[in-house]
Amino acid sequence: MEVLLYTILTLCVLGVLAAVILYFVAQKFRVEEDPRIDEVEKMLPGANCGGCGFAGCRGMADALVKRDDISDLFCPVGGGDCMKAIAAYLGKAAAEKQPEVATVRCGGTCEKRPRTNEYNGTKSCAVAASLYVGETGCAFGCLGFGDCVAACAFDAIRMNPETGLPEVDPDKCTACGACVKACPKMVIELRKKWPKNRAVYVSCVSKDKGAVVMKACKAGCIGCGKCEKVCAFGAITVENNLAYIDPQKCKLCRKCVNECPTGAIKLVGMDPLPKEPKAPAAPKAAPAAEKAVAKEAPKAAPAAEKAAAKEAPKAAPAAEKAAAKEAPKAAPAAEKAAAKEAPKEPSHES
Amino acid sequence: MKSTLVNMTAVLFGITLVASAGVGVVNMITEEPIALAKEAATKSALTEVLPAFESTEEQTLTIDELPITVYTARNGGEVAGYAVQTMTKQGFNGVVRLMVGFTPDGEVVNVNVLEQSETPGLGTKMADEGNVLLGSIQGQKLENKKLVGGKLAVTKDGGDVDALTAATISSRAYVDAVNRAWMAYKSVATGVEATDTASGATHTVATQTNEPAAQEGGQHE
Amino acid sequence: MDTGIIEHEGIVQCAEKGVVHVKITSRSACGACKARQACGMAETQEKIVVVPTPEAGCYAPGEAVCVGVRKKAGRIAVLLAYGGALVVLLAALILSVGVFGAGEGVGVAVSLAAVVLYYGVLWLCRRRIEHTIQFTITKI
Amino acid sequence: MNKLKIALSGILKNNPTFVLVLGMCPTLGTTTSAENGMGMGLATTAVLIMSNLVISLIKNLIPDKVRIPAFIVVIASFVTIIQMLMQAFVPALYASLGVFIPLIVVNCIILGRAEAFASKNSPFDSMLDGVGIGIGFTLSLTVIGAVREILGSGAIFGINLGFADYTPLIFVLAPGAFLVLGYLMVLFNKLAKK
Amino acid sequence: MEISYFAIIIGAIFVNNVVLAQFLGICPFLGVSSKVETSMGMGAAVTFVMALTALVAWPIQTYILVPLHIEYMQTIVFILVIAALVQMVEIMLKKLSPSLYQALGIFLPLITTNCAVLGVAILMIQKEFDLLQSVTYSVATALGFALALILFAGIRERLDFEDVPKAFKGIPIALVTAGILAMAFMGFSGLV
Amino acid sequence: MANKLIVAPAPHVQTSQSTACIMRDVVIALMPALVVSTIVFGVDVLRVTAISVAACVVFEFLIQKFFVNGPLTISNWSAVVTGVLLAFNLPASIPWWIVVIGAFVAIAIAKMTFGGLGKNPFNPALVGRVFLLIAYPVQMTTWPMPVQGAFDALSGATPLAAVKHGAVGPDALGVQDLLLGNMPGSLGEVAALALLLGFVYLLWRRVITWHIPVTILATMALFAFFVALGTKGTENPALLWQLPLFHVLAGGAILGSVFMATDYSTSPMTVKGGVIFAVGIGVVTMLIRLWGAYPEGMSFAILMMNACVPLINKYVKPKRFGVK
Amino acid sequence: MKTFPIGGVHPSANKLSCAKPIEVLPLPEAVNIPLAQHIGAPAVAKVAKGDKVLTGQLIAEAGSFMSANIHSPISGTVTAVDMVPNGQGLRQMMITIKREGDEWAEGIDRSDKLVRECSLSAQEIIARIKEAGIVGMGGATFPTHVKLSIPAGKKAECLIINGVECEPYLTSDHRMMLEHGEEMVVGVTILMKAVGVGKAYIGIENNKPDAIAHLSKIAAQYKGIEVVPLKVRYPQGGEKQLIAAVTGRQVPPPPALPIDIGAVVCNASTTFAVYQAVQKRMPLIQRVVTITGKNLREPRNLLTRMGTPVSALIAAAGGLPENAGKVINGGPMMGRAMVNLDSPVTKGCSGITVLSERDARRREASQCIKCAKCVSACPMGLEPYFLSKMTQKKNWDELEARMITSCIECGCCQSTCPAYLPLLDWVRLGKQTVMGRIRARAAAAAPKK
Ligand SMILES: Cc1cc2nc3c(=O)[nH]c(=O)nc-3n(C[C@H](O)[C@H](O)[C@H](O)COP(=O)(O)O)c2cc1C
Ligand SMILES: Cc1cc2nc3c(=O)[nH]c(=O)nc-3n(C[C@H](O)[C@H](O)[C@H](O)COP(=O)(O)O)c2cc1C
Ligand SMILES: Cc1cc2nc3c(=O)[nH]c(=O)nc-3n(C[C@H](O)[C@H](O)[C@H](O)COP(=O)(O)O)c2cc1C
Ligand SMILES: Cc1cc2nc3c(=O)[nH]c(=O)nc-3n(C[C@H](O)[C@H](O)[C@H](O)CO)c2cc1C
Ligand code: SF4
Ligand code: SF4
Ligand code: SF4
Ligand code: SF4
Ligand code: FES
Repeated sequence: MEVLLYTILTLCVLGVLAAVILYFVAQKFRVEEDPRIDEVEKMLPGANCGGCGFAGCRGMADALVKRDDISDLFCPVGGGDCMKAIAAYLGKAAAEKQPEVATVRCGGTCEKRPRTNEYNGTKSCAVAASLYVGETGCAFGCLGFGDCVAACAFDAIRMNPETGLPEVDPDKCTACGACVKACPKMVIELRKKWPKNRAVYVSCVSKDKGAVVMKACKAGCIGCGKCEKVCAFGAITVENNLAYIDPQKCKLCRKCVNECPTGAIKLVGMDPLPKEPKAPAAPKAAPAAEKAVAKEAPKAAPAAEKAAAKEAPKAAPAAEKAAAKEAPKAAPAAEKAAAKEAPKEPSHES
Repeated sequence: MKSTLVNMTAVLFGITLVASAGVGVVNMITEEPIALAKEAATKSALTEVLPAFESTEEQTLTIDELPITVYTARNGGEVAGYAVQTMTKQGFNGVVRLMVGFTPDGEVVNVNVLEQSETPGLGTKMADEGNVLLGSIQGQKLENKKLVGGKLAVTKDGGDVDALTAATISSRAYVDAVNRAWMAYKSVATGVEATDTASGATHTVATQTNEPAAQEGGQHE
Repeated sequence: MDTGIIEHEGIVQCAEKGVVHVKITSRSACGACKARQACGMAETQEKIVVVPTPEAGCYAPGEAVCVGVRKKAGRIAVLLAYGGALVVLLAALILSVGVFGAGEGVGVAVSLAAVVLYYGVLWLCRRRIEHTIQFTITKI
Repeated sequence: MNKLKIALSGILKNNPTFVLVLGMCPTLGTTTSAENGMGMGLATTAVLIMSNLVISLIKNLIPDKVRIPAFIVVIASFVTIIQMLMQAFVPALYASLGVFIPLIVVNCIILGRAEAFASKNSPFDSMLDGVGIGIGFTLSLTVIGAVREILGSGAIFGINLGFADYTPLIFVLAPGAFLVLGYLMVLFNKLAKK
Repeated sequence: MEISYFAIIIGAIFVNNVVLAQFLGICPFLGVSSKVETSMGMGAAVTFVMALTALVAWPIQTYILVPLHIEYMQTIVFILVIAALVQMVEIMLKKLSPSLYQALGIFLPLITTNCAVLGVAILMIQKEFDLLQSVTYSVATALGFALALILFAGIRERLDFEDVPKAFKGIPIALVTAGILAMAFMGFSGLV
Repeated sequence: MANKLIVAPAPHVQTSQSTACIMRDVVIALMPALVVSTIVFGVDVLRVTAISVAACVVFEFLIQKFFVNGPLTISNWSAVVTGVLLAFNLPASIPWWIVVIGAFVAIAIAKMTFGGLGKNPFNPALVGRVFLLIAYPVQMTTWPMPVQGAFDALSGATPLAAVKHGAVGPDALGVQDLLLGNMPGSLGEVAALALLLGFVYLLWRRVITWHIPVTILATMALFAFFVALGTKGTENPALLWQLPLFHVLAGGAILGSVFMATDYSTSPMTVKGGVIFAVGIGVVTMLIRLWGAYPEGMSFAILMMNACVPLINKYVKPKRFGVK
Repeated sequence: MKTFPIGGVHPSANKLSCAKPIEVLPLPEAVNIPLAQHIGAPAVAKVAKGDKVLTGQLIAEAGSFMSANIHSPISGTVTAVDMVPNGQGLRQMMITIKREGDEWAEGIDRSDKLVRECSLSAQEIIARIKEAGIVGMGGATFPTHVKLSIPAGKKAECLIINGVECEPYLTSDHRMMLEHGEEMVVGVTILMKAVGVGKAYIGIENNKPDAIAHLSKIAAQYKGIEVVPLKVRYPQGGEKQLIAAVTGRQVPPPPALPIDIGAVVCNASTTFAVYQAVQKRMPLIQRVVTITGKNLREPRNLLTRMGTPVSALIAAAGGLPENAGKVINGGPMMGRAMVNLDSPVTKGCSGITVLSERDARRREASQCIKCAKCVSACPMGLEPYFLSKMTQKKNWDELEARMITSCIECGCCQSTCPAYLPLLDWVRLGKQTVMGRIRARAAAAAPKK
């Protein structure tokens, strides 16, 4: 019995002592962690990629819970849905970010851009770029050693061994921008991501003069300016012998695609406009463009057109195939959607 | 729940009260079984090395600075045998503790290994039933063995105790502990002033002392 | 080696005039453990570091930052807080029990007192300590 | 939450040993044989279930600031009780588990479950959680113990498998513990991924 | 029983290293950051905490638990006392110099040596050491912990550098390394 | 010009001493000892070595083929080196299956788990050996006698074990016996002279530098010298040179210091670091030999210092140009 | 015998053309003159398309302090000032001149007469050097007048002439020392005067005993000039290594410069160019270029006008052999592989090396075996295996702490690695990045002050 008494006594004294100490400790120290942080952390994808600007998902979760205004916080990996879910959980307004996707702006495939020498150094774009021009005559295009591929934490970018160019899987790409930073040639750009991964962009970054470009690569932009003229929305500008399509202004009308003599404008996820009957939505613009072209480069035009005619059918199925592989079901849907949207959008102009 | 000094203290007090009461009660319940279990352990160690007996009395002597306990087992007034709890620090990994049983006339009844931390598979064979070490001495009077300097020794050292394969160190330790037990037995049973195995100094006898148990890890030499 | 800075990620708790309060969470085995707050044996896992900086205004609560100390300062801190205390504790114990042969209970009391005393001395020198330890803060 | 799920998640998804990597000391220290591993696992499970139950019962009474010390007292009491019971009724097992029995008290699993689960859920759910996690822990410890026993002494649960002469002893020693756990962890994660 | 301090120290640091032979404090050993610098800091901190623990646990056992015959309360009492102790040290540090305290917070990983601290307290009582021996033992044990931790942090830095196979990254490779390290440490057996 | 020009950053010259070349040199350097060992212990030596090498190579091949991605690297001979060195650390009488287990541990656990050649922090052959030593102590400490044994005073114990247990003094073996390997022991440690021949070959081929081996042996000799000096009541002043000589020549001191402590991936990257490493090995070896439980401490000492190598590499930097 | 203290390697020398006297390469039909042939700001073109120019006429002027003048190497008409691919295929601004005869600008003394005396002051000497557009011809193309303008607060103590030519294959400095030793030594006296020192050393490796003997004989006639024979070891010609070998003093790590320990180093050919510029008013429009390679029909040392296409040199050596795999601007240790053989010879081009395909192709890299050969080979005492790996891991802070900026890109590490790892590929990238970060940090810190 005595032992029992001592037991109780000792422990109770200790307990009370602990309570008192803890009370004072607590007064001074403990920062309660909001249990919601755990929950939010669970809702985040857990990639710990740092794409959000925080050191890890937990940092982001902490910020999401702590800040009143979370509209400028965005997890590129989880995307809008994830942010919405978290915002709903926390009862705050989520960020609405325009989705973007990494886009490789080089069309210099192995067959279009002959190799002029053999690189035998470290297979790294950064190393090669600091050494010399690369294996082809083009001083601007993709080097093809895949620094971007190595940089991507989401396996969204792969080297296509046939073309020697990297290809982005738009469904996996989170637009974190790691590849953009990794590319020493600044070939990759984060561009607006259209529904169904459709896109129209100039797949070339060469600022060389047209003649030089043509010698080095059959797929390059020669800065002829035809596309600029045909675009009804002023989305295309030509500077330093290079055309650029502003993704914010572009409406995917596809007219420029048919104009480009070298096929440098790439069309993804859609059929090209039919060649013969000019696009009905812009009856005026087209002839004007034609005229302009005729005046500017009377000699080049037919040749270019021929080239384009040859190239276009080849390119289109390729694009289609790619799309088909990724989402066999989505393809027809995309077509339908395209059909619906196409007439609608151009009509804004009038 | 909000924390205030009062409710914190009160709750913790309550919990400790209940908890300690619970623990205390369990202790009261288990006290006896635990004591029994411990006793049973000693008992079984003794019974394993001794012929049947009724009661024991113990006395502790120090041989070579190591505490050795001798249990004199009696059947009524008659001595049934002696069990010696002996130890050595010369094991491969330090201390080895044995219980050695002698008949009143000095025959080794059995040896029980109480504690050892030898290498499994090598030195640990000393605890196996029917191992060569035990085989060499069981049922024999030690003075009839081939002695080296008045003591038992393994074959390698000129004696006739077979060593465990590839574990001569452990075997030597075993033999060392048995030697000590033998000394202790002799001193208690025959009243001969036992001499230390090494120094030859006479030892002190202290009956019923409560020497702390030996430590793990031997002394540095 | 001495120029290196040990950094720790944290979140700005609040910013006042001239100082930023940053909350840091220790990352170790326990960083991943759900019980990390619960671990009563440990130090508190979350600490507020008050970093004096003239640009306190630039920091908003919730922002992720890196606070750092020079490795040297970190080492000094460890030495003062634990190394010194350990030495004092052992010295007091060995002197009292080992050398002067005091009883063990006395030894305990003396050494505990010595540690408290040591911390007292540190407290007296706190100005100088505060001086040697400086923090850096960067946004991430 | 599905009750069964609560109990099962501890075995695979939240396996305390291979996934959460908690309570490594007993895991390494007591798994010299399948039996020891299982004994430790069961002892821990018992404490886990009881403490989960009690804590979820009293959770509403405890002020936040003394939550942790209160939990510790509860857990430590159960550990002591288990300790005494084992000492009384399975003294051999108690002896071979040694210092790791009192150390159950600092096993992060127990405090972790108390904090993460029991302090938020109903007593019955908490008990289930304790059972699930406990089974996960016990299973892992038994498996590790079994592997070490088979590799190291050619036996399982003390039953000699007949090749004891060929087995490397090292697996029942300290290095073997680390190696077995390391490779088992890789194996578990590979299998769990599939 | 007489046992030399030298034997206690060598035994606790090398022969029966806490982490590699006794399996205590594995969690921090595996989980602590792989920086050598911080491991050293942590080693110092743990050493102090352990010394203090021994200094407090020993008299509690000797002057309270044993005389009152409540040795079985050891676990509960020790854990509470140790927890309180660690907290007290922290309060003192914070009071005496906030920036010192903060620097520690940044510099050191967490001192969660639960297992090792409590384990050592229990073991030293089990071994029936006197006060000086107890403190020696726990300091040496902590040094052994620090040694293992620092060696390990070095190896971990190297492993980070080397890109070990993916399946083994993290804890598994740490365990394998610890296994080999434990093998190496077995060479010390018999040294005391 | 037939082909396209090749472009690469400078430098445009590469050494002809490839990894495989280096490893082959180590194997060549080990051959004299293999020959002597075969003479001493008989054809068992060749059996053990062949099994060990084959097992190492096969395990490395299988692991690279099925578990670890990346190019096959068995052609670089490193597994052969590991195989030979593992065999050199075993008694000639060892059963074949123990050799295979040792090879598995060396290659699978100590090498490939860490990513293979150059990434392992611990010496694979030694991990294999120590594993076996702890796992199969009986077989690993049962030494066959030399075929034409001149020396049976030790009756199957290695000289180190015999001296340690006080069965004989360090002078029991003549210097000649030690140099020529007429004593029980593991395959590779018996013939000091043959090993030294290998050392000279490695130096000549610039595979290793002298710093680590010489420092280890010097440290051990010095240590033994002071121990002899400290041994009170030495009636035998010859002990002052006998003990150091004995410790340097007996056991695995030379094998370990020349071939195993110099293993690239598990030794420091700088000369200064190497010296620290070597002193550590020497001291730990002697501590274990003189006061530990094991008669031989070389393997443990090397493994233990392997663990320190990352720290040494971190804190001991090469002498930088222009930095005082 | 003296040499530098740490590291170094012994690549096979392959000095195929060392016995070939300097010959004059026939004038090219057209030249391309890059505006950036030196470290620093590009020169500013002074001519436009259609302009007529004379040999030696200034066609581009130093763009800033750290820049150099450029003179026309031939006479003729400027046909373009435009972007032209250089040897690496990268677009560079160049002046293209079509040759018409060889009419020289006025005031240039083209005779061979040795002019010993120089009565100009230090300032005047430097001005003439600047005017002549002389840049370091040892490969670094650092504008020589900048190097000679000792900054305030520093003092030169000795001049060191770099006659080491440790690169395998190359022999242009060697021939220069043999054939223009007299002029060179006069150049040395001029340089000594320019930097105000009384002591000059000419460092020559002892695999060129003829040059050592020749220059020693000449130097004996002058006060304060000493020829220092050096043990053969690459990269002895590296500025810091040479200073250490000759004086025993080590230049501290960057940003310290040789002048911080009182040394000024000039290449042998640069010294000759200085002589010509100061005594003869001859601008830097030609240089000796070694065209060499094991499979080349005729390795030679050719006095070549700047801007001459490399292909012309190759043609003069018997054309590109069938099995040619690599054409290097410079030697095999530090030279740059070329893709465009029509690119011009520039001021820093001391040789063109042609390697066979077999020699050119790198062997397949495997894993680092931690042999530490790279560490012991590095003349700067760095840890190349570590730097290379850390660059791949992008751990810039660690790289900076491990002194990656000290790397002189000598290639010792890579050429000695038994695993054939591309160490320098990475180290170079890491060094560039770290230097960029240091500059950015300095720029960020600057405005605050
Ligand atoms: C891992 C290992 C463990 C060992 N354990 C023991 C042991 O427990 N007991 C022992 O006597 N010898 C042990 N030894 C062997 C001794 O080191 C020594 O070789 C042996 O006792 C002497 O050999 P012998 O018995 O053949 O004379 C062990 C050896 C090794 C390698
Ligand atoms: C800003 C700057 C100032 C320099 N000043 C001097 C100088 O005063 N004296 C000198 O000898 N070299 C000077 N140098 C040149 C370098 O030390 C070195 O000669 C040049 O980078 C080429 O070195 P290398 O030929 O060994 O590669 C300077 C370089 C720079 C970038
Ligand atoms: C690795 C290395 C090797 C060099 N080898 C030589 C050489 O052999 N001869 C030489 O004149 N310059 C060599 N240089 C260039 C010198 O460092 C230094 O720039 C030159 O001697 C300075 O003279 P300059 O400015 O007149 O060219 C080498 C540079 C480096 C980095
Ligand atoms: C000088 C030298 C010594 C070596 N020593 C060993 C050794 O002791 N053990 C071993 O397994 N491999 C050794 N190797 C082979 C190889 O380096 C070893 O397998 C690597 O440790 C594997 O990463 C050696 C290689 C060299 C060049
Ligand atoms: S790295 Fe590029 S491709 Fe990969 S997810 Fe980020 S933005 Fe997309
Ligand atoms: S896109 Fe850029 S980074 Fe990617 S392979 Fe091409 S050059 Fe390299
Ligand atoms: S290239 Fe740089 S790192 Fe390599 S050896 Fe030369 S100085 Fe050292
Ligand atoms: S020389 Fe090559 S293999 Fe050797 S350490 Fe350096 S990088 Fe590694
Ligand atoms: S530290 Fe021992 S279980 Fe975690």
